Amino acid sequence: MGRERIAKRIAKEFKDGMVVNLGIGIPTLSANYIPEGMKVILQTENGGLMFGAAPKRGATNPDWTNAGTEPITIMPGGAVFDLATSFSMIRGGHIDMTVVGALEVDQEGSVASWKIPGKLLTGMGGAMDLLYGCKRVVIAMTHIDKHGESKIRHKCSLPLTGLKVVDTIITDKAVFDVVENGLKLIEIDEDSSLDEIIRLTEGNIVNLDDWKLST
Amino acid sequence: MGRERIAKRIAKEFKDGMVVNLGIGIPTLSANYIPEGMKVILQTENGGLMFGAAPKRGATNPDWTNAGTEPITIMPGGAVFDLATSFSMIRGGHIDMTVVGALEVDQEGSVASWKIPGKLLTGMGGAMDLLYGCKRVVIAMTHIDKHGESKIRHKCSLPLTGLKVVDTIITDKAVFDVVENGLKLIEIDEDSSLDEIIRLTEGNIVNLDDWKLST
Amino acid sequence: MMAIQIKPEEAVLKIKDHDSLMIGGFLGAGVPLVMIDQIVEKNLKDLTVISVGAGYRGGGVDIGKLVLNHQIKKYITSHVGTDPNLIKQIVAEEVALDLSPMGTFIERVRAAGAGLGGVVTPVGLGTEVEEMADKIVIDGRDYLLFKPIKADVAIIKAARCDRMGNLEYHGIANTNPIMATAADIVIAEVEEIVEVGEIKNEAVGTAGIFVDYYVQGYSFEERKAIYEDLWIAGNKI
Amino acid sequence: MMAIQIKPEEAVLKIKDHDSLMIGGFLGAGVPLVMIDQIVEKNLKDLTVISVGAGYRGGGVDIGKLVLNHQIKKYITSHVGTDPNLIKQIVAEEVALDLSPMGTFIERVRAAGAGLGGVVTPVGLGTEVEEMADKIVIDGRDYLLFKPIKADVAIIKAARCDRMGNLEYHGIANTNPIMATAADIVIAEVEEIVEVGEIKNEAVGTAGIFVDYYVQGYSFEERKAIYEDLWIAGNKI
Repeated sequence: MGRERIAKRIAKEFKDGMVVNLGIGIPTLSANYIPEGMKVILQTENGGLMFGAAPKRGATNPDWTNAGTEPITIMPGGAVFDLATSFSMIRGGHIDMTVVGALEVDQEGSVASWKIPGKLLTGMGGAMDLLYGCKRVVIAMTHIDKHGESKIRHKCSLPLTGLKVVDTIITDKAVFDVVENGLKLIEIDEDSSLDEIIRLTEGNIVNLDDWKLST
Repeated sequence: MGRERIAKRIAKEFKDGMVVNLGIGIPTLSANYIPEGMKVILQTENGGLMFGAAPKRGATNPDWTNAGTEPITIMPGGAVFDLATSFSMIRGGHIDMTVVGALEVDQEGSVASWKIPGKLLTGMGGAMDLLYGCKRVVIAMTHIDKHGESKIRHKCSLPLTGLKVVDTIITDKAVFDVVENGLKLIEIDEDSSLDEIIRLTEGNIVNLDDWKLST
Repeated sequence: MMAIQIKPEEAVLKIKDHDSLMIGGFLGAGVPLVMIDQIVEKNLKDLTVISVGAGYRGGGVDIGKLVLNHQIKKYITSHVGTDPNLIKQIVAEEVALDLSPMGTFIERVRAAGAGLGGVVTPVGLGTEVEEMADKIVIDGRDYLLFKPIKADVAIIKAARCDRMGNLEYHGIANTNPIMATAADIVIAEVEEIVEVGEIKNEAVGTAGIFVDYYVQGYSFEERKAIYEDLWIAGNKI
Repeated sequence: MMAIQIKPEEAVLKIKDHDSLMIGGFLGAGVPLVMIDQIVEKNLKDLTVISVGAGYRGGGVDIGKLVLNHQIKKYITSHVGTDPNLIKQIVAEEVALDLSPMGTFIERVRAAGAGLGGVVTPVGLGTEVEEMADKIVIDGRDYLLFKPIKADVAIIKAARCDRMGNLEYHGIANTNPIMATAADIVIAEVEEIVEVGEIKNEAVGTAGIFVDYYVQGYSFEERKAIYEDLWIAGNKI
């Protein structure tokens, strides 16, 4: 399954000293692949900076949790704060990168992740703030849905979480940057091929010339 | 001079547990007359609650100052906070009473205190926030100016600090409440008289029947 | 007036049927557990609950108890995904839902407490959120204008409280300090009540002037046990 | 990027002529004294200074030195009453003045740092302040709409700083934590630099991610001596 593969690929986006907010699911997994010696400052939108690995039983702290109300640790040099401060940090452009999942992304960089009319009703939570406010938005998701359809669309069909906000798309098969008139292919997974990417990507790929094979 | 007299009279407005912001000058003096055993929580708009008497030389703290950058002490049970928090407290209606000086007040409860065109140019500072946000606004000032003119006017002639915001006016000669159509005389100082008050008050006094002599 | 200590069963009497009720915490974390249990026991009805999200994942815990007991008529929030029971009631139109993005939600609560007339934010432009707000233009750029959110009563959770009602938070304080400013009556549930002076001036997260009543809640060790049980049950630790 | 320690004389090179410069503090208190002296020495020109008020009463101290040295072309503030020299330059139209009420001023700075599009406040309605803002109506009530205030550089003052740039404030932090969020480059002047972990998570007033550079300022004892001298000279103690 591609979860670990996507998580590993996300980790290649990290740079030393970067402040990053990771969405739940695959993006959070990527924290396990932060390169040794690199300091990535993880923000959790409920109000913490510099959180680390989950604690063991008996060593948890009910006041140290992530946005999924799972137990976390906060490392030396970390900070805790209230929710207004946290979202000021997010909306004000003080987070270098967010990596979040999505139901669909389109070639204009719009993303749908919070609602399927008549089916999925959860509320947008902090997703819209993250997509709008973070300096760089990376979408991490499987390339196709369970019906085999491309999740990278000409135009999102579901209600948007953010309009024209995405910088980079990382899937289990490829990596794209959202550029002027569509998508620029950056990387193809070693188990995939250019043919497959073209076949499984509905959105317009405007630059097919600069990609490399990921390892 | 009436400064101490006004300050003493202001102190009669204090109630146990009240949160009060005192303007510089005479209002601040009134803190010396808080009745024994009564707990009045003083707020300073630069960011403190529960400040106490000025410290002695050698015992000052450069991080404990009032809005006039004078040294203060902060008592047990006090709190310090940033300026946005302080003015949220003020504007949000969390201060029970403010007592401030003025150049003019009028019978509608408007007050002028921050600007004399061509003469006094300081900026409004926190005065407008205090007048707007505090639950009760008390103006403390001398009854007449140095030319012998009433500072309690039909209508303020100077640029306003607040429009229709005043509840009570305390001078060296009398106390008024601002009511529906003008001023209600509450108290006359023992060294003054009804005749003098009527003569020295330009603003409309609509209720002359309920006053008492202050002691 | 000075904050006073009362028992949880007295504090709950400050809340009435049909009240708007802010509940501090974040999807189950940092929530006033004892006060919520009191509200269930008292069987208060038709509450408008204002909370950044629903209760702990799966439902039936903390705020989820109010859901199971059908005490909520309206939910003002940014996220209900953690409580399937609440979602069912929303779909059945038993509970009305009023959504805004999380950062906007908390800023609206702050605005109410801070005497501001609204929140001007770009978040949600180009999405359905536009229908939840007015659009205004500043310097040629679009923004959404949201109204403040205030409540009749707020129940919040802090670590420690002194006899003047000053609150100290430990760890992530989440919505609690903001909600403390935005309700007519504020009830703080704390782990420990200490004498005045024991909380450092700098450590006061909510000044006592915001707090009307404080109640003794679970101790830190008791809360730790409660959450460890939840986390063990959910395979989180 | 991680905050780094540099010398004050290096830090001042981050500020250029014509820059907008936020200066933390409050009418002389809690001000970055060493950085201000550096700006005087470097003789930077045509600065737009953004500060909640002028310098210490009487002028010539802290920000007042920039005034005496004619380095300011515009002053964005809520109060200049403490510095007669600044008032003279304003009257002579050497310095442009941009006023807003104090609570509005700091909320405008916060809005810039928090990604909000404006500040909606009732303060100043019915006064000349109406001319400084747009008027908007929400639910039939008038409000004033002010724009955010941001800066090229902010110089702020905190008590302690760790090697990640996390700042701890002691006593009244005033404008410093807010200004730390609202400038492209943030330089923090501190009394003491400590190792990571020495500042408790809860005591971090400004997270290191907001700070670009930190410099060693006066120690607490040195500051205390400076302010006691001012207070003795002014008959305050």
